[in-house]
Amino acid sequence: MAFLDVTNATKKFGGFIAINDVSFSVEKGARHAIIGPNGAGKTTLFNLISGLILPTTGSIALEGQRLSRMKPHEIVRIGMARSFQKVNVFPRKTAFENVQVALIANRKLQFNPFHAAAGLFGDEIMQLLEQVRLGGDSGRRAGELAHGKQKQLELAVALAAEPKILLLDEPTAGMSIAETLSSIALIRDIVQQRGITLLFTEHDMNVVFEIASTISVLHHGEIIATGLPHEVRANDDVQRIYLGRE
Amino acid sequence: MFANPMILFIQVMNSLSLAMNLFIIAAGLTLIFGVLRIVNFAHGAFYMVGAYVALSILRVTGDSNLGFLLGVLGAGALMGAMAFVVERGLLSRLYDKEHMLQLLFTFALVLVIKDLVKMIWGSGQYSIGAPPFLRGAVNLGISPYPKYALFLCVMGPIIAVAIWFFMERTRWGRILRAAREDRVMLNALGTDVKLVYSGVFVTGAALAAMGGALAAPRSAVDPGMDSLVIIDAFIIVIIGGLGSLLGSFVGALILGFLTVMGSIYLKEWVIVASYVMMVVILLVRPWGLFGKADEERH
Amino acid sequence: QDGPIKVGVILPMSGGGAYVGEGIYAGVDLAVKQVNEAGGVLGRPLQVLLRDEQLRPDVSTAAMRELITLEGVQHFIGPATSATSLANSQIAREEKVVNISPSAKTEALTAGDNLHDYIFQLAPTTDVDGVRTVEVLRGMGTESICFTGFDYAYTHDWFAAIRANMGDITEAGEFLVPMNATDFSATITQLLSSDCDTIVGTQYGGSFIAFVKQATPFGLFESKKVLWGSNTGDHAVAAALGAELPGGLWASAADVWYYEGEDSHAAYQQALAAHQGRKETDMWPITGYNAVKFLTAAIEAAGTTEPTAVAAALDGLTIQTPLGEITIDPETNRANSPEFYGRFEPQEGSDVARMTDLRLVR
Amino acid sequence: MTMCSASTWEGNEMSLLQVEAINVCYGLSKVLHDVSLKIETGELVALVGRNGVGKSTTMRAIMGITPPASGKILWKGQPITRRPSHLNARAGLGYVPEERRIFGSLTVWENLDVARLPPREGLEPWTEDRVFALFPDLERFRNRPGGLLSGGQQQMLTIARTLMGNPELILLDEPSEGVAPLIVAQIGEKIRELRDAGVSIIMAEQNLDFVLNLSDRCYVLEKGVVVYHGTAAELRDNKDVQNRYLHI
Amino acid sequence: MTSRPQLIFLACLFLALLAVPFLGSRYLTELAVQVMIFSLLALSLNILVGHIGLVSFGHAAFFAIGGYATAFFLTRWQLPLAAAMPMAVLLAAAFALVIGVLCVRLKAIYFAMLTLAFSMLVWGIIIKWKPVTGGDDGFVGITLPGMLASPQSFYWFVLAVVGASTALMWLLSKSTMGQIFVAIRENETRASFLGVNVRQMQLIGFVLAALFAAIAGSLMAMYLRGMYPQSAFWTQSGHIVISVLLGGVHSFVGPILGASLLYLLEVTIHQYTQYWPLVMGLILLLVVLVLPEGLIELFRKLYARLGRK
Ligand SMILES: Nc1ncnc2c1ncn2[C@@H]1O[C@H](COP(=O)(O)OP(=O)(O)OP(=O)(O)O)[C@@H](O)[C@H]1O
Ligand SMILES: Nc1ncnc2c1ncn2[C@@H]1O[C@H](COP(=O)(O)OP(=O)(O)OP(=O)(O)O)[C@@H](O)[C@H]1O
Ligand SMILES: [Mg+2]
Ligand SMILES: [Mg+2]
Repeated sequence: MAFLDVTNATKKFGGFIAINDVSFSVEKGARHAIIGPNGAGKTTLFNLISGLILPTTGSIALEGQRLSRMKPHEIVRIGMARSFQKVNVFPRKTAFENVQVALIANRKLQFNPFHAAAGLFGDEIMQLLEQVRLGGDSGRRAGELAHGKQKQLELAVALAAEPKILLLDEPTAGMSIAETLSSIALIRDIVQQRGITLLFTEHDMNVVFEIASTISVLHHGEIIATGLPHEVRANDDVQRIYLGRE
Repeated sequence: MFANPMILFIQVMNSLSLAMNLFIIAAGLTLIFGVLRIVNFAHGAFYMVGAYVALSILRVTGDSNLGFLLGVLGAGALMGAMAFVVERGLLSRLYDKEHMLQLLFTFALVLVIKDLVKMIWGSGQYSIGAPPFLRGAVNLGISPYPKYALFLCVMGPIIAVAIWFFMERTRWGRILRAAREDRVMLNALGTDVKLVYSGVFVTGAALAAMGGALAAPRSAVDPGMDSLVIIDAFIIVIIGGLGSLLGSFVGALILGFLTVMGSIYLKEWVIVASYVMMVVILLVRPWGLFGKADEERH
Repeated sequence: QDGPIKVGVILPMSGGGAYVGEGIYAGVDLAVKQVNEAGGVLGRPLQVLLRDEQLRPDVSTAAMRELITLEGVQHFIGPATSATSLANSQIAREEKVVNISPSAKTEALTAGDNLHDYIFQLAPTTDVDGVRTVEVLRGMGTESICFTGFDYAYTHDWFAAIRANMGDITEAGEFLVPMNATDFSATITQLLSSDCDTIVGTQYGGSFIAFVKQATPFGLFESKKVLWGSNTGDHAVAAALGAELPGGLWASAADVWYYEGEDSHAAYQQALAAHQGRKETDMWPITGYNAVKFLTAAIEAAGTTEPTAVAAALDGLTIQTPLGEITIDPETNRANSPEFYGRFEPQEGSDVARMTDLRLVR
Repeated sequence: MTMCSASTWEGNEMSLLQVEAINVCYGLSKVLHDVSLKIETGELVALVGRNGVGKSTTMRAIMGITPPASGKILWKGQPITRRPSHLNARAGLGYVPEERRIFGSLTVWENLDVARLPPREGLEPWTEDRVFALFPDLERFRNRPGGLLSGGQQQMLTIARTLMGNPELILLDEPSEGVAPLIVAQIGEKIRELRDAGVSIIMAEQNLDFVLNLSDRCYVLEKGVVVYHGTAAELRDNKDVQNRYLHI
Repeated sequence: MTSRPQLIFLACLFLALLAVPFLGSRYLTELAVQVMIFSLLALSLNILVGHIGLVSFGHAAFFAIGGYATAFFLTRWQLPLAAAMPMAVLLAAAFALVIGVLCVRLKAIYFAMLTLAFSMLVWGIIIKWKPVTGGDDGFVGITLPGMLASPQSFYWFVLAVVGASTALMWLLSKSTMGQIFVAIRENETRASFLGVNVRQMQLIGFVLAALFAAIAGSLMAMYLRGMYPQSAFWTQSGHIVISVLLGGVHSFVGPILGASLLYLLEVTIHQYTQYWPLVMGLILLLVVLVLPEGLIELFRKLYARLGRK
């Protein structure tokens, strides 16, 4: 039993098979990348794992515990956090509050109607924002941040949930080169320091090869290759259908 | 009652004509609701204005078939023109503001319109007769049945098909559906969204007014007529599913049958029947019968 | 204390009930004008403060309290309906102010616990109506009745009163619809297939009009005799329906402008016609008119505006009204107001039907 | 490093699009400061810069979605400042937003259909077939609601949709975001083809290789100000500017 | 809007209300009672609308249940106020729990309409259950405890209850729970992926809102000496929504401003013209067009100006 086990997962949308009998596992502490062409099913796979949608057949387990019938918030409770491909923040809340909400939920303070929220967890939040280079934007509304900065915020929010396993869907898409580089460093460092297991997708191969310890390639809803980064890079099929001339 | 097929037949006809009467009223609401996402409280007021305008036109033309036709069309035209002024002058300023402000706006509109109607036409009751060729009853073989009710049974589907065709089979309809989702983007793609919005609001208002004129021969024209229909219209639109025309049609049928059959079997308790039905439908289908879940992908 | 005597008038002035409020108010206004032109009461003019009750007890009580606390009003006319009158009567009791209800017909207003020294009911109650109605029904040759109407207090009370008095007349069924119903076709079909010769109904105002328009093409009025309550004899109803009003409909009204029985009535109608700018007036003004006349007579009699004294003066007070003498029973605080009963028939030279065989029932 | 002010660019000849010293505010905060740029017919101009420097805002201002508070925008010499965006679209501007803004409940085909505008003289008109030839993936999903497409598929649909308006100038905001490498390369080629067909393009992009390979000229923005401008080749060689405004 | 100016405003308001009975006008005292009750009602709805982002069109149901239950317990069962009022409020909360479980599964307008349907069911039952509710005539004649019989003492009672409720809601709005509520309004999906059980939190909010609405209803029944079916009708719910919108949903004090203005307008325009709907409609139109964020915007501008001086 690995840390995360996906066993024969299939997801059909109507007649369309988005995920086709996919099985793979991620070891504890691994940094596993899922790559593949657009529409391969990466986001769908993440949605299955994180409980947003239910698999048609198959099962998913975290540390042996079946996730398949759990609600997203229950899955989060047992230690999974995720970011989204399309930015998904609290638009009218400030960047500071966005992270704060994550911490409140994480510390189960949502049931307390008398615990004042103002400034709560201030240092912790600012530290996280600094790490994603949003220190200067902490007081701005998330919805008013530029697209790339919202992606950075997305990352901070996911990290604030203090997960055992982190799912990042194209974490650096839309980020500038500078931010991408620092995000790579941040993700790698935090994941290593805290012993977080990482599962991520990304189309920027620099990011993938910088971070990933193992890679799976998804194509038409099926895993066509899994291995160490250099193995996958050398795989002919991957070259042909995904990387193109490189 | 089932022992007597003739009575059953009449009650079924009663249900149908009520349903179509309700559908005609709700059609404009569906349209405005569906595209502009505005909960138009003023729909009932538009409906009432339509009936009053038709009344005034009929006073001029005298009681005739042509007069009735002019009354219905005139109600639609006049209400449409007023809606245009209101939309362009006031409502259009609110589209990119806080969404629920539009609710407040239509609420204010109800107050203003109702009082203006009272100032113009007074607080008394009036009546519009059915046009001469639709008076009395016609023999349906099994039993005689009021002509005007039959007329509504025909008008309902005609209006439904016309709107359906427009929405689902024309490019205009596609544009309306796109406008519902992202106004700014559609505008940037070359559609004059302001015009589209005006058009929808005007059409919806005109439909409401014509509904008022068409319903008048079965009801009174008085200052309370709006509040009697508005809630039924909302029930229909909601159980059918937001913005779904087919849904509204089916919703109207359900409410029509429920009201008629309910008043036979449930007697006065029919008062809660429509709400129980609404609760049940929404619990089983949270987006209404024909509504689509606002699914979002991330 | 000088200055005008303030009279609080609380009536429905907006929405579906506005026609009632405006009608009653016209009568109030006329009477107040007459009183003031004649030098006022105790040498002081009357001043009317009008508020809209919106047919809502919470609104009507709030208006009453506002008038009491802000304006110092001690005499009230209104509200128009049973529910609002009941609610306001509680305030009248608590605040010890005179409250004359011109039009509410509910028994409850002046029965049992609800009766107190400050509330006076001018309109005949449903019990009185019941007795009078059965009398009319007998005259119509009714043998069996179907009841229909809105499911609310007035309907239940009136029907109960009819049942209590109808003796050998049989009941063939009761078909109620909820308040606010707009479609009566199901009921109409049931009535048609029922085994009765007479229909007694209570839909009022716009709903009565709707009922008639939906029932006529079914031939309901040709196959049954019909008697309607809820002041359907009001000329406004006939005027609204015009030629669509079914001939032969029996109804009652507090007043009809074409009644020619008494000189006092003719004078009143003349004044009202001048006041409203039309000859064919509605029935509601008489109720407001009489209310003001009772109030002023009582103040005169008491020699003071002090509410307790005025209330005491109203007990057993008899005044001359356009419809003859009316007395308030000191025990029940109810007036013995008469009402017209008649049968609508089309009029030559007019679109608007009038009640014939008109009887002023006391 | 060259600082470019508006005056530098006031030539005699009329450019396709000229942006002259525009200032854009969101509420009280000003995010563009006297931004000037221009593009000639058939050119491919890139806007580069870090996150939040105002690239998208510049495009929205040109398109008329977020009108500038001051400054001028000229389209073929005619002022179009603060003109409603549907008129700009009809005049030949096409906008591909970074957030994609697909009409989720409309099918792929319907998304294309609502964006259809009359053909433009001198340009081969775009049809569904031509668009599908460009993005074969879309044809497969022609009847699928746009909202159900994958992120990258939506990106293609956004571009395709804009093409249906037969634009002469396309404002292309981060076209390579979320797109697989193979497709990025393909999109690059398509962009080049478009330009060769006479369509002008203003592109905002984070992928520097992509930018430098494709564009004729580049504007570098920093905090709402144009801080550098030059040809792609010049920028490629200018490590100073790259380090200062694009890298860490 | 930041907390400080709002707190200052609330404090000033409270001080002003403390002074009202000493002005010697019974009218003002009673008017203030009504304004306070309607403000409380609007505030309670804003827990749903402003915080959680659910617009209920059936909020009046809980107002009515609170009112009718208080009336019933006080008058029919002759319970002391200290028992009648809490029982009425708990009863409403229990109703809210049942209705809420079913309603919070729905989104946006469907939620609005389902709550409307439930409230109309409550209305229908009130109309038909004559022995308990008085039917369409309403529950007339409540026996008030002697110590509340005078307008003065009733005023102090209402001020205390409304003040305490407002303080509680203020704390709630500034608490971690309030922060999560707002997060749910902003983005349900994101909130659930932070480990928040969205349905559960919405239900908590729904019940809390109903609870405070029931307190308002209870006070209103005592003030009116009766309770009437119109209080459960959908127009009453609409009225509450309108007050909240008029004031502005994204602040704590907005609903207070909205409810107060709406009620004061209704009462005062009545006194001058029978065309009050027209005047009121025009004023509302003006507010909507000039202050699209609600009255709170005016407040904000005033504060900004004062701050600058
Ligand atoms: N709800 C749905 N209904 C129908 N089809 C869907 C649905 N969700 C996704 N799909 C389809 O499933 C396929 C996989 O989509 P998915 O979003 O998982 O791709 P992806 O690998 O994340 O792609 P990208 O790299 O472009 O983000 C796509 O073809 C998409 O159109
Ligand atoms: N709706 C808005 N309200 C307020 N400020 C905004 C809004 N949209 C953008 N901004 C601000 O304007 C500035 C420029 O944003 P813009 O989106 O143009 O940047 P960008 O260069 O496109 O960044 P990215 O590469 O991340 O997309 C940013 O500081 C951003 O926070
Ligand atoms: Mg994806
Ligand atoms: Mg951008």
